[in-house]
This record gives sequence, structure tokens and C-alpha cells, in this order.
Amino acid sequence: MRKAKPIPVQDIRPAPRPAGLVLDAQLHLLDRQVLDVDDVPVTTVDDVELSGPAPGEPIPEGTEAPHITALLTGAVLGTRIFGGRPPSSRFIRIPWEVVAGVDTVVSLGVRANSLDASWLERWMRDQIIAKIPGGRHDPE
Amino acid sequence: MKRLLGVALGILTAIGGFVDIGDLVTNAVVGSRFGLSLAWVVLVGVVGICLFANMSGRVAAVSGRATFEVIRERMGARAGLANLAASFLINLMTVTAEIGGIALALQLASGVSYMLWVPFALIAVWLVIWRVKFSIMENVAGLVGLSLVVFAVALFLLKPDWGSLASQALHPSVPSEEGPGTYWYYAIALFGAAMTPYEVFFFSSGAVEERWKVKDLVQSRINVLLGFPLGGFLSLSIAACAAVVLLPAGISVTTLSQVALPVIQAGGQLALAALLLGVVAATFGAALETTLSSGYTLAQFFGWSWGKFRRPAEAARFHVAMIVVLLAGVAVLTTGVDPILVTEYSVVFSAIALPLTYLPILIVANDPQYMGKHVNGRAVNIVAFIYLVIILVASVAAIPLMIATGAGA
Amino acid sequence: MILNDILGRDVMDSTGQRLGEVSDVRFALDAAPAQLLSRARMVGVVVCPRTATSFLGYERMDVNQPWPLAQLLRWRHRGSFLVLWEDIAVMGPDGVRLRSAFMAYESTLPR
Amino acid sequence: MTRSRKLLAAALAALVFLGGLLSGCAQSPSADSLKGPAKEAASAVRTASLAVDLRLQERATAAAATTTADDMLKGMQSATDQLEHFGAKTQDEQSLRDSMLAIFSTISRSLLHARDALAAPTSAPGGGTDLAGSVQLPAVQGELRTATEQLEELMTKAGIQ
Repeated sequence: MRKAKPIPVQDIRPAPRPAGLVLDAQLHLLDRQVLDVDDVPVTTVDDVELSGPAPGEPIPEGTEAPHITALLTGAVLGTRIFGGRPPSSRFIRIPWEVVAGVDTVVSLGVRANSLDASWLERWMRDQIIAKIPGGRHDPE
Repeated sequence: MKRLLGVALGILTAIGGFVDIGDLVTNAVVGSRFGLSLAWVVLVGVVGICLFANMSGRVAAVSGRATFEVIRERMGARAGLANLAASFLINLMTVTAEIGGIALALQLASGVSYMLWVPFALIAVWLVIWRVKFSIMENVAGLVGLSLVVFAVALFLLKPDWGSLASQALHPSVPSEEGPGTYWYYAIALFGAAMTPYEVFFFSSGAVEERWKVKDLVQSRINVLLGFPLGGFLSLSIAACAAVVLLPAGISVTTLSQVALPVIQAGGQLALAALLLGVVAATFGAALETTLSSGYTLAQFFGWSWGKFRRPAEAARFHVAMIVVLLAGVAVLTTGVDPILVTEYSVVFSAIALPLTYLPILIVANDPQYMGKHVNGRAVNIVAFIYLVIILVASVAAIPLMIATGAGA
Repeated sequence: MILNDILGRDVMDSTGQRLGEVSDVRFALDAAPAQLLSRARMVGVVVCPRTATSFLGYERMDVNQPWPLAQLLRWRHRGSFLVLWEDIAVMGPDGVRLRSAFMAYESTLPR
Repeated sequence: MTRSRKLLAAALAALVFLGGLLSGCAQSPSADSLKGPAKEAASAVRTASLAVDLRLQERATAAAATTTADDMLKGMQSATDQLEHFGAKTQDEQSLRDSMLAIFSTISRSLLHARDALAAPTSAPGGGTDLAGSVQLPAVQGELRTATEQLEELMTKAGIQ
């Protein structure tokens, strides 16, 4: 690994302050718990999808900044840990439009059952747990 | 009045819930081989578990986040997964050990081979997890487990030479027939048994299960600060009983039946009955806690819906995971592996995995985004940081010592 | 593009000189409010001259306890800086290349 | 990232090396390799002795005492296995191992007797109607004591603490 050229401290300037909430992806988004509108856990933020740019293509000056299109879950967790990248068709997306807030948890404005991200939970509920006696009752 | 009752109940539950098969076996082994010369480790371990259990409970009550959510969020996916793998393996070993412990205690009571009790224990544990409310489960197991106080009673009945016991504890030295390697190996095992990570996973998730709020923190602090030290006192009396009866007789503990001998000698059949009741309750309670902990860690890492406050159908993956863990534990037992051996390894592996669990708790307990004005005070931070160093040393030393001493043989 | 495509990749200036690794990507919610939350616009990337191991949350100014840990991690990440989107020429699997006249800004978060 | 992996690998290698070094230092001469099984056997037979005592005093239940004896029997099996796998290098070691094996089998036999006597329905020392059972326990106790003494004698001779 080549050693990095340091930037002299006096050349590092105070950053401009954006008007709204500032989020660092690694710090505020990735690996945070996602709760639905009823506070039911849905998943964890395994990765985040951006609107652009095309990888490896030069970005013309003045291009509009990309934005977050969706939170991802599913196979992207595995590739984030072990490397590589699944095809985009395998992403399970939670569109940014349904995200209602980002704090210590990411809260959604919809019910978990309406999302693709909860299919495994629903499948296990319907195919296994609901078939065992007592599975649909409150504990006593 | 009702509040006072709640506090008393909480303390009693914490005492009864503190001791599990790991504490039971490790303390008896150590007592029978080293006397009370390792008593200081129990003390260090109890202070540590009080500190971090309290911290994780505070994080859970203030932010609503249980420990493993915090671990994943702060350590990231990769380190989080490493921690998950380690914690899950240890949890699985502990589940195996606890179910084995229930079965061994029932064998001691009935004379019927423990293998025949294993399926019975499995079904009982699962039924409670499936159907019984969290608070009832916790309180009943803790209260009945309190009958392990019989160890303390037995110690008095044995009329030991208190002066010699005290000098063993106060002037620790390596006994002549044991090497320094084994001494330190068992020091780490005792430390791991007292500070097992599952206790923190369970404690913090339990705080979410019971919907603690900031105002409940005082009560939880009393429970921990009184209950755990008294539980540690129970641990010490187990070691002392072994030190008084088994050490002079030249018996080193390898089975649960040997753990019972001092109590039988002191109090006869009545004491034995109390002991067996206590062991069954303590291991049963711990089997519940460790099974739930495996579910909690998995669910919290992957962000699944979890908790016994939900119906099983509303936390489907959580319940499926626990069923799988129980079956896996029983599968391990049916190979005929000695549950006591599994226990001894599980406490040492716990010690190895400790830093991965306690570092993120400490970091998040200082994070104002999570904790608001309830961040750690300076004194807590200093003590916790010292503990982090101790934990790190124990963790790094564990494997070399294990190899060098042939796992304490 | 997903974040995993760029997190941890090398960052180079326009001459190909390595400056560090992408340790984080910064966003701002400063557009007009949409349905629930406003759009999260990419502000830029945080570059760390050393390996981009996790900062464990100590990139924020007001988090500095427990002290030895905070100091250790700050020290590991000394020299980190923020590069704005406008100064990025290429992003991809081969890393991030900056424009020739890029500016380095302080990376610490105000809160 | 690659650097951190290298660091991890180096740390692991160092750990293993350290462990190997330590175990190499602890690598014991022959008498010490017999020490483990000998101590295990001694502990087992003493435990059984204590259990029979407690049963005779009516402190232990039949179930608890039987379980104890049974556990010790298993312990003896594993100790015997270890001893059989011990490769003796010299004549002295060979003869030490053989005499120890002989004593081990005496101990196993007495443990077996102890277990059967404890498990017999009439083993209750006071309440038993059949005299045979209550006579048997003290006899078994004597057998266990003799075996213990034999083993201790051999251990002293071999210089095993």
C-alpha cells in the first residue's frame, strides 16, 4: 500500500454548514435498526443506494449531486462483509420516500407487512410459527 | 409498600438468577483445587458484571436499544458479525451446558441416567419460552433458585476454620500441587463465569421486554447492586464448601455429584433436596436466559422483530431461531459429551469474547445521541476503562494458557 | 451505485497521488420537504489518510468520553478531511479521483 | 484493510506460537504424564469412599450416592484410557505403568461393587430389612479404602504428589 500524501493542516478549511440535517452514512445510517410505523423492527440498514453517478465514468462539472434512493437489505449484507457485489436485481429496497425519520433508529412511515423486506418474517410466521399451537396467542 | 415488595422481589431474583451451571461448576472446581485462593477473582468479576449490566440496562431504558443492536451499530457489520459468531457459539455451548445441568441434577435426584432427562428438559424449556410471560418466568426461576443459599447454610454447619478460610482468601497464593499456569487459567475461567456476556444481552433485552423507562433505573440499580454481590456471595460459599470438605480429602471436582457432597455431609437429605431444587431452578432459569439470548443476539444483529412481549407469530424468525438453538444444543448432548466439560470450556470462551461485547456498551453509554443527559459519569468511565483493560488482558491470555495447561488439567 | 462501492476505496488527487481512503459519505437533508423526509443530497466524502477503520462515533466534536479511547481514535483518524461532491471527478471500483483544484474541509461533525 | 488482516493473522500466529512455547516448556517427563490419570483415579476413589460414608450415615440418598459412584466409574474409565495410551520409554516407566494399571482395575472393581451395593433396594443402612445389603456397604467401604491406600502408596513411590 502506498503511503498517503498528507494535506497540510493549514490547508484544511472550516466546512460549509448545510441548512438541514447532516448525516454521515457510516455513522448515522448503516447498521441502524429500521422500525416501521408501529415500532415493529423490520431489518437493519445493510447498505444504501444512490441515484448516481455511473461507476468509473467521469463526472462532468456541474452535475447535480446524487441523492439516496433507497435503504438496502438482504444479500448486500453478505457482500459488505465478505466483499463483492450482488446484481442490482437481488437488492431488497426500502425506498427513501417511506423513511420518516433518522435518529438512533431509522423509522418508516408505513407498516412492515407492506414491504418486501419483511417477506421472510411473514413466510416463517405463516408456514412455521402459526402452525404450532399457541403461536398466535399472547404468552400467559 | 408495593414498590418495596417489587424491590425485594427484584433483589431475590437477581441473587437466584446470578448462579448458573458455569458458576456452580467453576467455583466448586476451583474450591476443591485452590481453596479460597481465587476468591478475589469472584469479587473482581462481580464488580465488573454490576458495572456493565447496570450500564447496558441504562442504555436500554433510556434509548430503547438492546445491547446487540448497539454492538452492530457501533462496530459495523464485519466486526459485528465476528462478535455474533463468537457470542452465538458461546450461547449455544451454554444452552447445551444448562440443559445438561438440569438433566444431571434430575439424575442426582432420581438415579435415572441424565440422558433420559434431556428430552424432558428440552420440552420444558421450550414450553416456557413459547407460552409463559417474561416477568413470571424470570421471577419464578430466580426465587426457587434462591434455595441455593443451602451452600451458605452448609458452610456454617460444617463449622470450618474461619481463620484459615479468611487467610486463604486474603493472602492468595498458588497451592503447592498446582502450577501458576493452572492458577491463572482458572482465574480467567472464574472471571468468565461471573461476567458471561449472555447476562448482559439478557439483562438489556429484558429491560426492553419489561419496557423500562428512566424512572425504573433506580430500582434496576438496586437490584443489580444488591442482587449480584449476594449472588457472588453464593458463588463464594460454593467454593468454600468445596474447599472445606473436598480439598482436604484430595478430591478434585469433575462432576456435579461431587459438587453436592459437601452439602450432603453438612445437612443430610434435607439439604440435598434444597440443593437439587436450587440447581434445577438455577440451571432451568439460565437455560431460558441463554436460549433467549441466542434469539436476542441474532434478531438484534439482523434487525428482526423480537421479544416475548410479542406473540410468537409477531416475532417469527426470533422463535424459529430459538427452536433451532435448543435442538442444536440437545443434538450436541446426545453425542454423549460431558456437560460439565462443555461448561468449563464455555466459561473460558466467554472470557475470550468479553471485549467485543463490553467495548461498544461503554462507547454508547457515553453517546449523547443515545443517552441524552444520562451519559456515564466520570467515575464510572474510569472504572469501566480499567475493567476494559483487565478484560482485554484476560481475553488475550486465555488461549495460550488453555494450550499450555491442557485446559487446566 | 451503492455505498459499499465507494466506502474504503482509495482517494487520489488529479495526478494519481494517493490521499487516503473513503471513511464515510456525508449527506444533507436540505432540499424542499418531500412526502415524509426531504431528499438526502450527497455533500461529499470524508477521507482518512490511514486505513478507514471505524471511528466508532468519535468523529463528532461533543463526544469525548471515555477519554483514552476518544484520544486513541482521534489520533488514528488525524488528518481526515472532507471533499465536496463538486470536487469529485470519478467514483468507482478503482477508487475516487478528485479534480485538480479540490478543497479539503474539516471533517468533524458540528454535533 | 489488507493491513488489518495481516495484523490479525500475525496476532493469531503469535498467540499460537506463544501457546506452543508454553506447552513445550510444560512438556513433562514421564512421571508427570502419569500424574494426570493417577490424580484422577485418586480423586475418584476418594469421592466414592466419601459417598459411601455419607450413605452409611443416612445423609445421602440412595439415588445421589449411586449417581456419584456411577460418575466416578466413568472417571476411572477415562483415566484408564489415558494410562493405556501412555507410551512408556524405559523399563522403569513400563513397570510403573503396569502396576498402576493393576491398581486402576482394582479401583474400578471396587467402584463397581460400591455402585451395585448403593443401588440395591436394600442398601438403606437402617431401614433395610434384608441384612445382606447393609452388610455389603461396610465391606465395600473397606474395599475402597484398601484400593485408595494402594494407589497412594504407589503414587508416593513414583514421586507423584
